[in-house]
Amino acid sequence: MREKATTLYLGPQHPGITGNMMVKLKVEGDTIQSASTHVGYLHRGFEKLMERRNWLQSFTILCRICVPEPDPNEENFARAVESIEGREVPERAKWIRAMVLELARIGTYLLWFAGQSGSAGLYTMGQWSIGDRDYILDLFEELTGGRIYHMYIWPGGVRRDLPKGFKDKVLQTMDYLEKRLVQYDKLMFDNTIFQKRAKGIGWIDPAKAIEWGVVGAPLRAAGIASDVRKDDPYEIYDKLDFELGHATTSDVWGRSQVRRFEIEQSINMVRQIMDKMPEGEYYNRIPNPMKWEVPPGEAYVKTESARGEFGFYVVSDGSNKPRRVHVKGPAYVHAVTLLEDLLKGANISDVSFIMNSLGTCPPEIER
Amino acid sequence: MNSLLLVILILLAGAVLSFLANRIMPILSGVMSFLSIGAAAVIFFVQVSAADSMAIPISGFSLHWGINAYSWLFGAMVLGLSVFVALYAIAFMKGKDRLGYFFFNFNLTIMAMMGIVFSTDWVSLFIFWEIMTWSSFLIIIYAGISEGRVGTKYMIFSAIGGYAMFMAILVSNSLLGSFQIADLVSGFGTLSLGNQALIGILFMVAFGVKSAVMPLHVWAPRAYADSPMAFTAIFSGLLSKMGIFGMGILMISVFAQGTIGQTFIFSNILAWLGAVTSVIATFYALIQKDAKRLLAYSSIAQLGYIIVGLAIGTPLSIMAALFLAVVHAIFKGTLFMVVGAVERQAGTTNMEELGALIRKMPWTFMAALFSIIALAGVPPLGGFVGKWMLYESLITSGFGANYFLVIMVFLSSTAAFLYSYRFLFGLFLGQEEPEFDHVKEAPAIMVVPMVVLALLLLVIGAFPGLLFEPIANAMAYMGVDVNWNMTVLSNVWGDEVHMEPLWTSILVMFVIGATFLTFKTRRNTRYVTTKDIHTSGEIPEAHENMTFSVNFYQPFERAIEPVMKRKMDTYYNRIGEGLESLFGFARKIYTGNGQTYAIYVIIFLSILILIGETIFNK
Amino acid sequence: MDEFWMKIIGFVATVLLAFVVGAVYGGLVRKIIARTQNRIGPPWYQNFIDILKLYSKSSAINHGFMQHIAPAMAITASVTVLMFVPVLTGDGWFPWFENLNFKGDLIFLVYMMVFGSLGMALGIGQTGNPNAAIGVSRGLSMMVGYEIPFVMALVALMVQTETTSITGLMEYQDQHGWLMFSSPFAFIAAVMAMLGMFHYGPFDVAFAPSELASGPPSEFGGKYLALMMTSGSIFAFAKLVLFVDIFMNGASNLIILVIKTLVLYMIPVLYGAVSPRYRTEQAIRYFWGWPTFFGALAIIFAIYY
Amino acid sequence: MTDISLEKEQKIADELERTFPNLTARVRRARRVMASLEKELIPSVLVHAKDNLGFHHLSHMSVVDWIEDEHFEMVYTLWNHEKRVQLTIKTMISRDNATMANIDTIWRQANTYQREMREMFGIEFPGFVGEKDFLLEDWDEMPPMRRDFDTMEYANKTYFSRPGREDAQDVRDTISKRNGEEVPDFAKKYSREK
Amino acid sequence: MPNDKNSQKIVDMITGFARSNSLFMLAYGTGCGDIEIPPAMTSRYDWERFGYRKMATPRQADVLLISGYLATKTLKRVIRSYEQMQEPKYVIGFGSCTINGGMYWDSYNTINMLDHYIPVDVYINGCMPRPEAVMSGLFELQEMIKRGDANGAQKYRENLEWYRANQKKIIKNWKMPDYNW
Repeated sequence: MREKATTLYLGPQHPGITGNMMVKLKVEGDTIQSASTHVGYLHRGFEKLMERRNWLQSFTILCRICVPEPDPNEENFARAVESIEGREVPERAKWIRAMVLELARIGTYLLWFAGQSGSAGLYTMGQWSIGDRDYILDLFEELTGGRIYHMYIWPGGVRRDLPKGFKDKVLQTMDYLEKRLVQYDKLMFDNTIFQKRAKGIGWIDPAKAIEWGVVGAPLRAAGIASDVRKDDPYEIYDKLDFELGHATTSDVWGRSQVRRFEIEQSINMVRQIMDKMPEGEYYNRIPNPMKWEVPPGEAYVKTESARGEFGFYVVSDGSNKPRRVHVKGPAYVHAVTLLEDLLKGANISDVSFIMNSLGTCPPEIER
Repeated sequence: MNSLLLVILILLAGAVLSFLANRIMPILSGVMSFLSIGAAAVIFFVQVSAADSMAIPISGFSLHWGINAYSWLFGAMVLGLSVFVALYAIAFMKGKDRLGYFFFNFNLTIMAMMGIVFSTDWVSLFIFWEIMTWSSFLIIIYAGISEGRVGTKYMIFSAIGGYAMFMAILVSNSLLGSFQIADLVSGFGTLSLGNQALIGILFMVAFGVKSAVMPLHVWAPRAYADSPMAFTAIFSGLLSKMGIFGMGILMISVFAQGTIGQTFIFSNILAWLGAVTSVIATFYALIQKDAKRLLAYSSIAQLGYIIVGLAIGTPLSIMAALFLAVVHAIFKGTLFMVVGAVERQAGTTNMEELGALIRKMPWTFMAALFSIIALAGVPPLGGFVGKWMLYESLITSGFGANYFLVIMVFLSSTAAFLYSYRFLFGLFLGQEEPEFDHVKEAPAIMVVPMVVLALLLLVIGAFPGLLFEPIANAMAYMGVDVNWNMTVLSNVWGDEVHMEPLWTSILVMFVIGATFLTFKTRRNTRYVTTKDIHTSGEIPEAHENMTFSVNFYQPFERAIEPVMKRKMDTYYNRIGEGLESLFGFARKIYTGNGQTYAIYVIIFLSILILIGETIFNK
Repeated sequence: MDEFWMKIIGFVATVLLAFVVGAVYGGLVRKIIARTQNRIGPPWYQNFIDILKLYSKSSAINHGFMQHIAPAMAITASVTVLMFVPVLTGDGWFPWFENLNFKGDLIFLVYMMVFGSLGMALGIGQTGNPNAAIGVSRGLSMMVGYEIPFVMALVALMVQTETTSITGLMEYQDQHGWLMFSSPFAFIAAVMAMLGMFHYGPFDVAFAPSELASGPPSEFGGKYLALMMTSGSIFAFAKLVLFVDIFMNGASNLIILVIKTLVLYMIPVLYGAVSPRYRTEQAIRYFWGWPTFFGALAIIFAIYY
Repeated sequence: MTDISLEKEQKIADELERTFPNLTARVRRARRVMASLEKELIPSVLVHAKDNLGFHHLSHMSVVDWIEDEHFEMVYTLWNHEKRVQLTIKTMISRDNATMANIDTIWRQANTYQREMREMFGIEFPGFVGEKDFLLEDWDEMPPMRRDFDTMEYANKTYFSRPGREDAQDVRDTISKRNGEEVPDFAKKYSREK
Repeated sequence: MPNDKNSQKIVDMITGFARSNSLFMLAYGTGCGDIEIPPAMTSRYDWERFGYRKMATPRQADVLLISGYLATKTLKRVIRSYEQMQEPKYVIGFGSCTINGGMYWDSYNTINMLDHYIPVDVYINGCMPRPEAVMSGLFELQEMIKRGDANGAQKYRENLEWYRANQKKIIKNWKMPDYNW
């Protein structure tokens, strides 16, 4: 006897899924009775591979953990190693790191615009914002040599200093993006159809949000001002002036609003950074990278990535290889238990919409 | 012997014989029924002519029978479809018990319908009407008393209808001094407006119950769905047409004589009732999960169109209504037979469970496909012709409210695509399920009637003139003149649709397309099972259901939610509950036993006769 | 006999013209959408290459008879609809186009348009793909939505002009000017319904890739998809010509025809390029809101015209 | 953040030590408190921290394989949103027949972590419901994250490997010769053969 | 004349032109390489210029773009998707990891050599290959199609047993429908 509910496989080979994962839906009519997330399609065993690589080699594979936004990985790991070793980071390096992180955040938000609007059928928005994201990638390419994977932030600082004239280019790009934001508003955020689609969809109970492990923009959209940059400031974020996105609707619309606000804030932050960045050393050189040993210790460090709190748990046993690296991305909670909860009773039309609003990124779930 | 009497007697004899034959051999009883209906049909089509008439004197009063072009149309419809259904019923009912009971009532119903058609006075019409009601009631409870007390509901509404008709007959008799239908037609104009309205409303209630007009439709869905399918084909296809038959007499000829005919209000209310019936019934049809009930609601909706057509009263609209009545009898009869075949072969008609019967029952599918296309009114099949005439008649009628009526009708018939597709998809398409692997095509004796009727729809689509001719004759008898052409549809503005070039075009293109598809890389075209589908790269497990069949039209349901919140049934139930508590003792009467009901029916009949006698002797 | 062959030539020529124009429009649409998206976009003849490529696919699968003939049903409906829509009027450059067209009736056309969808829906149903079935359920539901305002507009036109045939409407327009202006509410209602009819813009929920993968045609590939795309091109053209005929008095030569249809086509295309999609019930409610209101207004307008 | 008074951190540590006598807590630095105790008390400590101390957010949950000492170290990281303090709770469990209390009744999201730990380390959580396969599919070897699992050996055994070049020579010249292109000047300075 | 060599040549040329200028890619982001596909698709690089397009289901797609490493769990889905595609069909290995495992050469969960499991027509190296590289790989594929060299599907059909053996070595629970080409 077959089941009553129809099984729908959303993914892995499906245009509606973010990346390579699968959400198995049981639907009756177009109402979802239950959903279960299946991951593992991208599992590479990073944590195992890092046990076989020395500290510096680990950086080359680390950044591949979350593809849309690789920099928080590097920064996190570098900071964890520094915190275990007690290594000082030059002031300028901290500023450069913050700049890289904010640029990465802008890029990720632009990519998210594409995902969120594309899942609602507004493809023009995606075309524009991904095209604009390329300008950020160009900056990265000039700074680090790579478009996507940078391997730029190292323990002890960053790999290179800013190239000549880079500051102007960054500021120009920021000005350009700020102008574009107005057009995004017209196309997406002021669009009544988009608002009709987004309002009231994917509601997270604000009273339960923290307990369910919601972090990042979804949590701020629930009216809880929580951001690692404010709560547990790292690098130089306590010296920057910025506000957090805020919404109380706790639905897809609220999350869009939060992100829309924060991309503006990030642009401002990049400007502040370029303004206040001190001169000086950018790299506190580590002795011999191949034989570099880190004293025993452990650290749990976290960054506010574009999707929320991104944590690294690093344990060293005193050898030249990490004992254990455990990565916890926000999607680890968002895309599994939270998504399964939110999809119960939702409409089929909204699956991909809700998924995008939570900032699902499968590679960080399975690593 | 008079051929009219012969038809009735043969049918009656068939009823008795099939009842007796059951004692000898169950299958014989179906055969007897089929043979008698066949013989009656032969006599009807060969012997019966417009000149036939007869009178049966009963205690100083005589029952008058006759035949005219209008009643010939309905008589032909009844016997024409009944032959096929009776043939189908032989195989369908095989192996069931109490066949004698079933076929006795089956034949009796058909006899009663023929009697109604033959009657030229109200009394004999009323008698046959009641016989029809009882015999059909007995078949509804053939399967036993179901939980919804379907039979009771049907009986209550039929009784209301019966009393209404009885009252109407008495009133008209006391006013005009005659039971003859013709006398009512000629004398109607002389009555006062109040009396016209009284008679009209009473008759309308009587006929409206049988043709399931909006507030009186409550009995129909369950009654259609719970009877054996072989009978439902008759029930929905023909029995409901008796209501249309009566309404036709009233709307076309009676009302046209009276002032009420000119006031528009009466016919307009009826037309809107018909349209609302069809819209609401369509909405209900598309949320059903049982194919039988889907078709039952669909029947109500289709009868709604016919009523709209009759009520509008222009020549084209009456033609459309009569055309639709005939075509509806054919395709709905076929569809109920299809569902019966599926039920017999697969054991269920639940569209959420069934699926992919197309490969196992291809002929049944073909019959279903043709009937559904006709039902949906898609060209080039017969249903389209009727729909087209209905729309054109509404648009060309030149009356403002009718333009919105056409939108209502259109809404209902567009929404009919939804349930049409749901029906085909739920039963015949979708995923192949291992639990239905054993299903085989129905026996030939069931397939042949279905396929023949389906092909008939095709022929009617190409040559609607075949049907126009008898309809035009009937209308001419009723005093409405129409022009008709063999393959051209036309309205009063002079716009035409030519069916022949349409057919040619469709046929040519279809053949070209199909040929191309078949021969282009034929060697490399492969058939795969329905398990080999795009499932995002995953391989579904065996227990997982890959057919989307539950709540198929949920988005649409959400859109029409405000309309669907209120259900007429609940109002009646509330009234019923109130009455029940008031008359607690009345519950004792409803024993739930068919035979007790039969006794009530007989008592009811004798009371009626007593009342009648007292009035006749006045 | 000559007349007969002339008709056959005209038949082939009309179908070819419809296919070519339809496919070019398809390419242009892709180009124009690309332009709104800051892209160059594919060449205007890209749709021809796509269709040719699909025809040249060497293998194909099907799930049964119904799926096999479904594209044939679709193309039958497209071509038949085209046959009943006067492509060119008056003394055009190509005299065949005029003679060929049967006197089309609007109610008939509305129903004929459904024939192909029904055929496709049956074929899609046989594939047993749940995504495809959901797409069909959505598409049919939405069809009930947009057909209502569309038919209201048509009824208004018919009432106003006292004819139900397209040629009749065009004769009326010859004397009284374009119906677009003399029956403005009907035009508004029809154009709003047209947005849904072309499945662009906010009304593409039946084909929503992020929800249903390819939606209804999920299991159709190779020659089946090619025939579907061919039929789609012809059908799009036929629909546009129908709109031009009933609201803009047709076209007397090809250039005017192309201009008029292209202008009309741009409405759903450009609206679609900047709109996210409605959910199904939202779309139905949309069609039963303003468009239906305008349709009712049009009928009232026509009664007192 | 110049004013580093560890007052609130110390208060939390004291409170924990008072409630659970076996627990040792220490303040590591600003906003970091660490506690460790035996595994039986973990659920009650977590419930206490969540309900009474305001640590509503389960930041992270991890396990470290100390194969030399024959045990796993379980690490729970909690975060207090009001006081902005991170509490790390640790415990040791035996490596053979590793079992740990199931805490997905306290935090739902622990379900995911525990599924991963069961799959990757072979730790059992009595009374825990969750689909067996999480990241891997039909895995029948030793749980891969245990330190005694040799991923390279497994990869060599299971997958094909493309033989590399024996010599470590620079291939740019070969490629440029094959395509008939000049090596651009800026590229030459990276060449290994100067 | 269909048997005539020259006319066959012309037919081949036309089909080659059509096939090479209308490449429908299966929307399947198998690995991290998928992050460079959106830029290639969108306004900066705009691959629709060349007739490339993403298609949602394998029935309609011509090209399977393996964007990066394949975890064994994904390999099964990739094989399934590949077998559902209709001929002629092509595979592009995208990124170093498809060639020799790349930086995951010693991982327990990723395959190292893609062409041992499905036939690869074009490899694009780099980690991650830039959009220009992706498009250059596609141009190469176009050339191969025009020349008639892109016959991976034929290779797969002829050596199915070898491919199956390799696939089954990794995929333990083999419950796939038969391959029908």
